[in-house]
Amino acid sequence: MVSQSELVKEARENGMDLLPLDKDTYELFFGPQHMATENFSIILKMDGHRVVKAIANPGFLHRGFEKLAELRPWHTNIALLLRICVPEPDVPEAIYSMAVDEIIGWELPERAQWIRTTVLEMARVSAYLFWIMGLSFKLGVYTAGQWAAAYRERLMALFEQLTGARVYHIYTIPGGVRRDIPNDAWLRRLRDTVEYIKGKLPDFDHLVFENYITFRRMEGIGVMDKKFALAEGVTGPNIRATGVPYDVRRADPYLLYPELDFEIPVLEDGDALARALVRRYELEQDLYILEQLLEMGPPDGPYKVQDPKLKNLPRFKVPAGDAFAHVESTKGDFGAYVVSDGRNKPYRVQIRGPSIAHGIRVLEQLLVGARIADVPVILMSLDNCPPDIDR
Amino acid sequence: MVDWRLFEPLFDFARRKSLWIVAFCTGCGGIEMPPLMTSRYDLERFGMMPNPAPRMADLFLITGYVTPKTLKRIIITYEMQPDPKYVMAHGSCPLNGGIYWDAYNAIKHLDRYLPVDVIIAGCMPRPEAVMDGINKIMEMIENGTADGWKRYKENYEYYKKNQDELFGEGWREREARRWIPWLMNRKKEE
Amino acid sequence: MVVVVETALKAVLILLYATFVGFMFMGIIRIVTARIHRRVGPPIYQPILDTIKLLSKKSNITHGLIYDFGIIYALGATILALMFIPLGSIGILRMYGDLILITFLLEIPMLGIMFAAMSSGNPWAGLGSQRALLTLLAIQVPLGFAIVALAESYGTFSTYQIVMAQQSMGWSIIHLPLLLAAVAYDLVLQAMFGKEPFDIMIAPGEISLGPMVEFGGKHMGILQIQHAIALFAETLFFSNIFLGGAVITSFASPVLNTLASLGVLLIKQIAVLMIAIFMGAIFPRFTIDQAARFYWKWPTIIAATGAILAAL
Amino acid sequence: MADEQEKGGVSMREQAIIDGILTEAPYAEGKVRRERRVEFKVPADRIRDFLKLLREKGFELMLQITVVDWPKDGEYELVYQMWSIEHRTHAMVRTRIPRELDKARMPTVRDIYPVAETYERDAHDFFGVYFEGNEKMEMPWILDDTEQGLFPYRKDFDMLAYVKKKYMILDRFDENKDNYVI
Repeated sequence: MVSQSELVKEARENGMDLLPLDKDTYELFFGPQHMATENFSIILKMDGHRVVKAIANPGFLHRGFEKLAELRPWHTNIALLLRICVPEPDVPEAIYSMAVDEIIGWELPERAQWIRTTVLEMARVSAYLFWIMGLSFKLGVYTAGQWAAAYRERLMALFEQLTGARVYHIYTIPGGVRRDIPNDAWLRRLRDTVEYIKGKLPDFDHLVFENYITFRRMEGIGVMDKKFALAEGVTGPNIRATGVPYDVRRADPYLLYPELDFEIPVLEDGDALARALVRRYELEQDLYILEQLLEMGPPDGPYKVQDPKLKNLPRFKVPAGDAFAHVESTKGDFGAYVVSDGRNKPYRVQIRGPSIAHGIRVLEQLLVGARIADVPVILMSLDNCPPDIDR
Repeated sequence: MVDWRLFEPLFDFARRKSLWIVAFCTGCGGIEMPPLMTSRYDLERFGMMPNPAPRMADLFLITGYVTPKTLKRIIITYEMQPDPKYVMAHGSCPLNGGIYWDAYNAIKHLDRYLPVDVIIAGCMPRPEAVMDGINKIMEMIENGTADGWKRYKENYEYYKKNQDELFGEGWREREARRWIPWLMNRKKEE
Repeated sequence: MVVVVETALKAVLILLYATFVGFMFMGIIRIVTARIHRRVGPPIYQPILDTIKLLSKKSNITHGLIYDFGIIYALGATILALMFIPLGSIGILRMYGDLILITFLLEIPMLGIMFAAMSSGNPWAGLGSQRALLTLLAIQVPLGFAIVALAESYGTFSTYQIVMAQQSMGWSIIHLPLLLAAVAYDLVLQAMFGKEPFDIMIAPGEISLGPMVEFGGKHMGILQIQHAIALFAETLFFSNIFLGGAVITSFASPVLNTLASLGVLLIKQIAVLMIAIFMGAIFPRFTIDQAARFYWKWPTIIAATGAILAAL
Repeated sequence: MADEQEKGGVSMREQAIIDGILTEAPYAEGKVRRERRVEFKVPADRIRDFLKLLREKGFELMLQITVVDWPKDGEYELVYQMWSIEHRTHAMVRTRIPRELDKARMPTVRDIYPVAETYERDAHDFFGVYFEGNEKMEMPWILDDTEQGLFPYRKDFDMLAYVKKKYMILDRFDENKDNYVI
């Protein structure tokens, strides 16, 4: 049994200048052991309930991917790089594969493009459901969160049937995808799942997005305007909530998106509520895109490039060159810059996660003056994803 | 004074049936916690629930790889828990580095720095595997072999030596004081 | 002498019954919430297991005398409040059971918990204690008006006489002024139970359990027992003053009468509990200032209208 | 690469953008990689002027500052990844600086693109490029203090040996093997 006075004495002997820092402020470690931050730490200088100063402290998930990728063959890196964005692991696969395809100059067969687009959209839907779960847990309406996680499980099952894995499906490889769609029953199940989730959206509206208390909680919290957002490199739904209609799927079309019809929801007032509602509308749009893809149906043909280089993957070489590819993830503009020097390993892989812009400077500036109760709401409304900051 | 040893079987039953988890997702495996807690695989059936406060938690889930920066927090959080406490590690990364076997920033052998009771294989372990590991740790509590907290007390010098070799001496004070200059804007003077 | 022994026996029996039923209530809360979440949920005796586990843990740090005293203070206050509330036809101090006294005793456990939390020196606990204080402050106003409405319409402050009066003139909530008072009081109960949208003092996602963050092991176990008794006492108080209590004299033997009245009370208490659970399942959490503004607005207006109507 | 240049040849829109910029920046050279991808080469000392110009020309978003280590040239290559919303074009601004740690210095651009502060901290932490004028250079970033000053993303950082020393792993890996598959 150690009494507190002894602890204080010991601390003073060790020279720890104890808090409060100033006359009337104190230091608060928000995370990493906290329910609202998944292994990401914010050091807050608090004055009562108000945040005076915030410092984001990333790096708890750093594994040095960009170094490891230089030591592994091209295709092995797929199994590595997808761990950069845990909620939607298909996005790093896709950007890396697109960059490699561009360096080699491969034209993907249509079936591969269809499968990639479908997988990306499924990943978006599941990531948005996961985000709804997080937001409602932070807001305290646990019912919606539980339901969202349960609906996400249906997509997980579909992923498992398609790729063989629940979360880390190492599926999108340079030159197509790893294996073909199992059968038509999978397509039917996907259609049923899309219909099911579409039918469940009103529940979320009643519980979260149209709730009086949610409006009171999120209105006018963490406001950023267009100029600020552009200067800070904000992308994705966060910048669309400030009135900038920037969506990579439209601005820099890839895969099948030029042929698909969908809207880009844009709201003007860039507060937490606007960001949340933009995500809510985008979930609807993604379900609509999936419906269109299912209407289109997978075109016939090979599901990956017919190339003898793909026979011996460890010796798979890529001509010298570099390429930048980016896709629209639920977090924002997710880009990869790949440099090759003609060997069987990449020379340099740089992954650009959107959260490196959202999670550091934007967060630090939005948190100043917020109440402690708003900190988790602002975090969730920015949809900050620590793994792609740390990489 | 009552001899509490008489009640040990009851206590063990209670400890087995109500394992509270520290809400600390240290890696990829954190993505499988929500499915485990929610209605697909409902862990609350076994009386488990995530707990924001380490003071009242029993089970520490090391979900995935551990970086040194996280390991410092893990150790501090682990020492905050009251005895008896149990540690369960997800996946092959805490066991031997797994896919990060040559990464400079991922712990290779977690059991050098903390006593681990159960390690689940796989990358990443499916929820069924996690539930299997939880059943295993329940059995170990029942037959009294989940004694990591005792081992930590007995071999504290060994663990402390490894921790200090990894982080350098006096890392706790350094961690506690690191951000104060930046919060006080005292960087200029120092 | 015999009276003393009999009273002590009664007190112990009431305490045991209240604790057991309170734990059952906690289990019911968890199960019903799980069913709303479309889960299976824990067994109903789960809170008892949690408490045994917590009591069996070894606390490896203490924070001084107040840290231990606050917990005991909270538990004692709750038990005292329980003794004042008439439980059917039995009750130790029910004759002296004053509305204001009981309301006060039902609130001061929070003060004890706050003593302990503050003395732990944890910033989260400090934040949570500030929130708890503000919540207490916020619920005073509607609570006071509800009490005034009751006292006005019945002309007495004694809970027991209110229960007796309800036997003749029907439940309180069938009269409009008291119905308004009951609505206000139920909104206040939501904060007393610590359920959404007023679980502001223990907001797991925001301040990680607030005052409870430092309590581990035995302290938390005692707090669980206190929570169970408090659940029982609050629901009992509500069903006594608004839902007509239970005084059953239809049977010949007093034992049967007592059991029947306990059963009736149990049904009413579970009804009160269900309302709280359903409200908590569908609402997000207010921030503390919004909660205070809410309490000082709608429940106050409702309760004040009830009081005025009762006074007319 | 060949077909990309063909594609670049037919895309007049990008050529117009490049001409519009190069008329005001004669020190830079630019070329079209392909549709919606352009590329500039800028001397390191003029980078601030050039990025100011790019910002006026409508490249509002800075996506990343990528450092590529070329030991055989003894140079770092800094690639500023820019995106223009109105032109819908991605621009790479390449510049080269010596890779010796004392000479690897760049002027900061955080007053032009505030978000660049974060990217510069990233580059400084992993490569040791020092950006003058960015007072958050010494602020702790991703790396822990055991790796501070090692700059692990440099090509001459022997990761395997460092890992064995740091984590006390038995010597069961063969460094000489050029191409190991896990």
